[in-house]
Amino acid sequence: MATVTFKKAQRWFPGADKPTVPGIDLEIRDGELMVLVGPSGCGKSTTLRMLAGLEEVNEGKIFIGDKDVTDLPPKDRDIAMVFQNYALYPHMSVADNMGFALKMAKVSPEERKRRVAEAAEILGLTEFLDRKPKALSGGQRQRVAMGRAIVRSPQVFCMDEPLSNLDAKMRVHTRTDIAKLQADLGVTTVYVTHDQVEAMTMGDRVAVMKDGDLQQVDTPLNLYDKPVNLFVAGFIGSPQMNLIKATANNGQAQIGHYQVPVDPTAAKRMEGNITVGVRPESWRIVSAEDGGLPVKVTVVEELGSDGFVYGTSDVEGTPNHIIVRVAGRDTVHKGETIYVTTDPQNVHVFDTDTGARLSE
Amino acid sequence: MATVTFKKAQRWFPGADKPTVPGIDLEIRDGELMVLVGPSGCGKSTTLRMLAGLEEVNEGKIFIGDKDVTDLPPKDRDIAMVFQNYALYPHMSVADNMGFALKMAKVSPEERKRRVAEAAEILGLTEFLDRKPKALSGGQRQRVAMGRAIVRSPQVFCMDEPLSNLDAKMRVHTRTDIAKLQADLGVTTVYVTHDQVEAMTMGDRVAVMKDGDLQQVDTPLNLYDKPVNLFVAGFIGSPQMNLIKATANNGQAQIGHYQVPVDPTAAKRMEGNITVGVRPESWRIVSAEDGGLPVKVTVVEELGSDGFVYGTSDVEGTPNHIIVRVAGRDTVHKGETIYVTTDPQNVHVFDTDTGARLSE
Amino acid sequence: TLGRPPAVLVVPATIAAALLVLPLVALVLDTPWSTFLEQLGSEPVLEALRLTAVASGATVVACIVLGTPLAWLLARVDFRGRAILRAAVAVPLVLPPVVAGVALVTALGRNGLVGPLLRDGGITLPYTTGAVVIAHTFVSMPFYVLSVEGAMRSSGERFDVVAASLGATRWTTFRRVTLPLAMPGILAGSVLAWARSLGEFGATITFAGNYPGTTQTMPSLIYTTLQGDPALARTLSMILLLASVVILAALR
Amino acid sequence: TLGRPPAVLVVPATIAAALLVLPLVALVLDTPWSTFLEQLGSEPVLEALRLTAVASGATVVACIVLGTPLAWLLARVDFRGRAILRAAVAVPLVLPPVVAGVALVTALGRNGLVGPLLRDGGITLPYTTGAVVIAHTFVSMPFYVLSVEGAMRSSGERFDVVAASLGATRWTTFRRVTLPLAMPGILAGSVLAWARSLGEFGATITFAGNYPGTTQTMPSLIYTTLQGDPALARTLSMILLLASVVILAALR
Repeated sequence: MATVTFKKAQRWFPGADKPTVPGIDLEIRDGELMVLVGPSGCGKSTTLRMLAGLEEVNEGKIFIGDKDVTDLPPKDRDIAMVFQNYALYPHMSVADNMGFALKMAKVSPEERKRRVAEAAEILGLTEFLDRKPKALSGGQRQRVAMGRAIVRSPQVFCMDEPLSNLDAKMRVHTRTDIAKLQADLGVTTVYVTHDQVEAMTMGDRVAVMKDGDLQQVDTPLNLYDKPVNLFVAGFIGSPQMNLIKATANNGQAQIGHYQVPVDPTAAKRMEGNITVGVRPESWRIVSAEDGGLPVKVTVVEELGSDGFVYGTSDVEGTPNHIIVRVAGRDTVHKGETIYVTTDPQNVHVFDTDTGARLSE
Repeated sequence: MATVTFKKAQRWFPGADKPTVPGIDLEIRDGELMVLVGPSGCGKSTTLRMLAGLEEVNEGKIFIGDKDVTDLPPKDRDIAMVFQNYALYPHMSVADNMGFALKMAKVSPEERKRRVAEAAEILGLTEFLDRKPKALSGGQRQRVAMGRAIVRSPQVFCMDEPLSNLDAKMRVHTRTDIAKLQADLGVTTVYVTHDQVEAMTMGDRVAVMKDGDLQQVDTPLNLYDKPVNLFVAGFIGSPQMNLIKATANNGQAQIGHYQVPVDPTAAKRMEGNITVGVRPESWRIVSAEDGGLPVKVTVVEELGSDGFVYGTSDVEGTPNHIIVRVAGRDTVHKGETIYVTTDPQNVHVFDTDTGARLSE
Repeated sequence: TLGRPPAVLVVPATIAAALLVLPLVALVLDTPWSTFLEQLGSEPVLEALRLTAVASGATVVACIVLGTPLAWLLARVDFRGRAILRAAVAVPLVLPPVVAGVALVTALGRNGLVGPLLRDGGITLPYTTGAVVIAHTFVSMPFYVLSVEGAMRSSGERFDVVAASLGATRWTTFRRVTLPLAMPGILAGSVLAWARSLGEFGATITFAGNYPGTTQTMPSLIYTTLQGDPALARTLSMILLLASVVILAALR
Repeated sequence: TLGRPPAVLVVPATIAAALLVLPLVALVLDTPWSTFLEQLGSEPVLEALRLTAVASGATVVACIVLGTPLAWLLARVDFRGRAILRAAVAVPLVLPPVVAGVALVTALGRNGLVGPLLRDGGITLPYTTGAVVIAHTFVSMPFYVLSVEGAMRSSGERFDVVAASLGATRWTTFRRVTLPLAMPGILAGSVLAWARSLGEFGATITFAGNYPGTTQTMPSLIYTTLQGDPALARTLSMILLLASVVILAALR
């Protein structure tokens, strides 16, 4: 177990006109589960592969604990990888797959058997130890891949989208299993995903990446409550935060005739073109007289537990798509116009040009 | 536009030991969006392909309006299919793809151009008409596939998982677009998906299938509120309904020491082994003295808008996994034991052996 | 970045590479380049070149005209005996060329199975240019059919299904959808068939013989020339080696 | 259920199928089955059979021992000139066999590029069984290497990457992971190489000649026999046809 430190680590693929990862600075604490999240092509996998030794580091350094691993081959880094497609060895039994690292380390067969059995017990794989991977379900394969990594007792787990080959229900189930297991084992873990729900639910902290650069490294709830810029605001949360163009004038934010309530910090800082962000669950439906933002309802989605109202708010010729989460049933219908408002503490104000957060 | 009627339509693949669809009876109303949903292999796609004429009907009949189409080849059924992978013709421009059906129908080039332009306008594809499909994004391709079907002005749209090739965010966006478009056009639509969220949000009515048989055909909210059996109860809703084994005794349902509040109908009907279903959002957290069901918390997921508490309730030696949706933040922590209860109208009681619903 | 490749693998790999590359290098080095064009002017060489061009061209045309429908049938129509037919079509792929020649003689030769029938119709095949084309088509068509069938299968039936649901007949679907989508396979298959035809030796010499002007294609001429005039044989070989390189480039 | 296949496709497909199947059927029908085993007992036939077995066996061994490392190098190691080497390895696939023979003569013949070197070392190749094996290996190895390389590429580097991250050296990874996963490709490649070797005619007769007992393999014997004893030629052809069918079955 150890910390992981990236010091301006750069990866520039030969022949590319710019680096995939220009230079990442990131400290991961001992025992922490750090999630790297971002859209495809943002450099999150490349960053993980640099840590694992599968990609060259062109500049900068990477440390595991106090040890500089920048130029070590993968086999000497004391890490274990779990891949999206698991890459279980189809010609080996589950037990041999899980014991592979111990065999490489020349651990005695008895000791190997003991440690494999131990891990299989934790993962509920005991009865499958003699099977070949192809005789397992997707979820079981995923656990074997986890087991193969656990048995090594590495200093760091590197997980590259380990849930993306599972179906939706299995994914929900497995992500809680992995989070629990990681917390129990206390092994420092770097987890890569493109799915913000996984990032939110699993990470002790989450690093949001875009175009090779870190945008924000924070706890899931801080990312949700205080996104530092427009990208993070739009990326975290589903359905996505309503982001609406507005104009700032003497500490007032206007969307057409609707005056957005903003916090004092934002009121002081904002100027010219701003973007106002409100999460779907932060809207309140008010009556027309209360002067809310008018929204013409185009679709109402009833999920049973919640409802989402999709509509457009026609302001200054540019229609804004608005999503409102409603608790009750059958309260809003297609074609109606509803009026919504919110409270200052739920409004995120951003500078439209720089994307930077202006609210507190 | 027309109704669609399946009359004991059967599909038995040559060489299979049982029919994939033993005999389906289903009436779809004029202009309705009917979703067929179920796990993979439940026969939903086969049912759709029978309607489209891509699978032989071994017994029974299928009508579109009053016309018996059971033995007609696909080209004479006046339907249009939209596939999961779109199957756009890579060697044709977007305009030629969309106009393909009109060309087959020997519509004049001017008329063809007009109708393609019209559909492109609706779908926001006007500027892409001269491009080849490979120059489009996933979402745009999906819309071209929709456009190719719309231009035909068929009596029935047949859609086979048209969103499953899109990423999560795009999918949320596109499903509201399709639902809106279908409502505007008013064309009877049969929509196949394995995703219960799509089914809930898009269907006027939803037909839940399992092993080739219809389980329940109802509106989304009725499926959510009154599932007719254990399968539907577990399939609809995410995270899934808590289904807990219990024993009925003189109108009382017991889970260990916890007495589940049940409605009078269920109280009268239930007997012996029953299964009690409670949706995650229907639990209330109460104090230990109030005699709720004790749940030991293993994982807390904070999604920002909601939180989910995962835990186990150890009853009679068999641990039940319990999921509770909580509104507040930071109220429940890993390792704690919380007590939860609910109200009779939120409790679904099922016969464990037959799976049938016993509640009202 | 997985580490240096071990010598126990690099050494045999180098030997293998040398074995495959060295003869080609030797041929290029030893070709009499100074008299290259001059040598090509002689009558038998020109005749062989012409015959090779005609035979391989006719072979490719035969493959396209006859092989495309066969590939479609194998890829798209579910009929009894399809598996057997597909296997039978593949047999000439692994059949020794000389055996292919013997089989052709047995079927179409003067005393063969249908040879007398053809003769009664006024057609004599053996030892004619027609025999060369048939021999080439027999050995080349399987490459073409498997390539096109593969392309049609990989593009998948879903494109056809969409066309049918949009009102197209089967023939229209073939012309407007299946054929354009299989075009890469058709091109690759044609190049493969042409390559196979260009180098054909065993089946041709067995079934059609080695007569200058009617059945002596380039490989037969090279074989004939090697003992008497090795320099000319190398020149002619060089031409076919260049053609092979062009073919490989076209296949990429 | 998309409708009946149109005649305009079925008719040419039938002609193509007939052209490919008829000669095989004729060969089966015209083989003198009553004297089949008896004919196999003659000395030249036994010698040719023995030589074919030895040459094709040695070829397969050479392919496995030398070709597997080459395939690994092409699939897994990123070195300068890899693309060129991969193209060069594929050349013998499309090279006419006679040209392969000429290239081998030019490289290894008495007056060839390295022939004198070999002779100084006491090795004479042309017109020996060794020459047969080298000719067969030259034309067969590309099939083997491409098959194994394809298998190694399709199983993908991720298996190797996992092994490396679990502490395995490159050689251990090759033995324990890469090789077992490529086994289907190794088997298929061996069968392909064996098939190619079994039917080899052009390169062998050009480079090694056609001497009973030392270089006369089955195809050469069949070619030699056809004029004088067509019945025997058909019997021998039938053996190779059966071998081809077995090979095709093994490849499925």
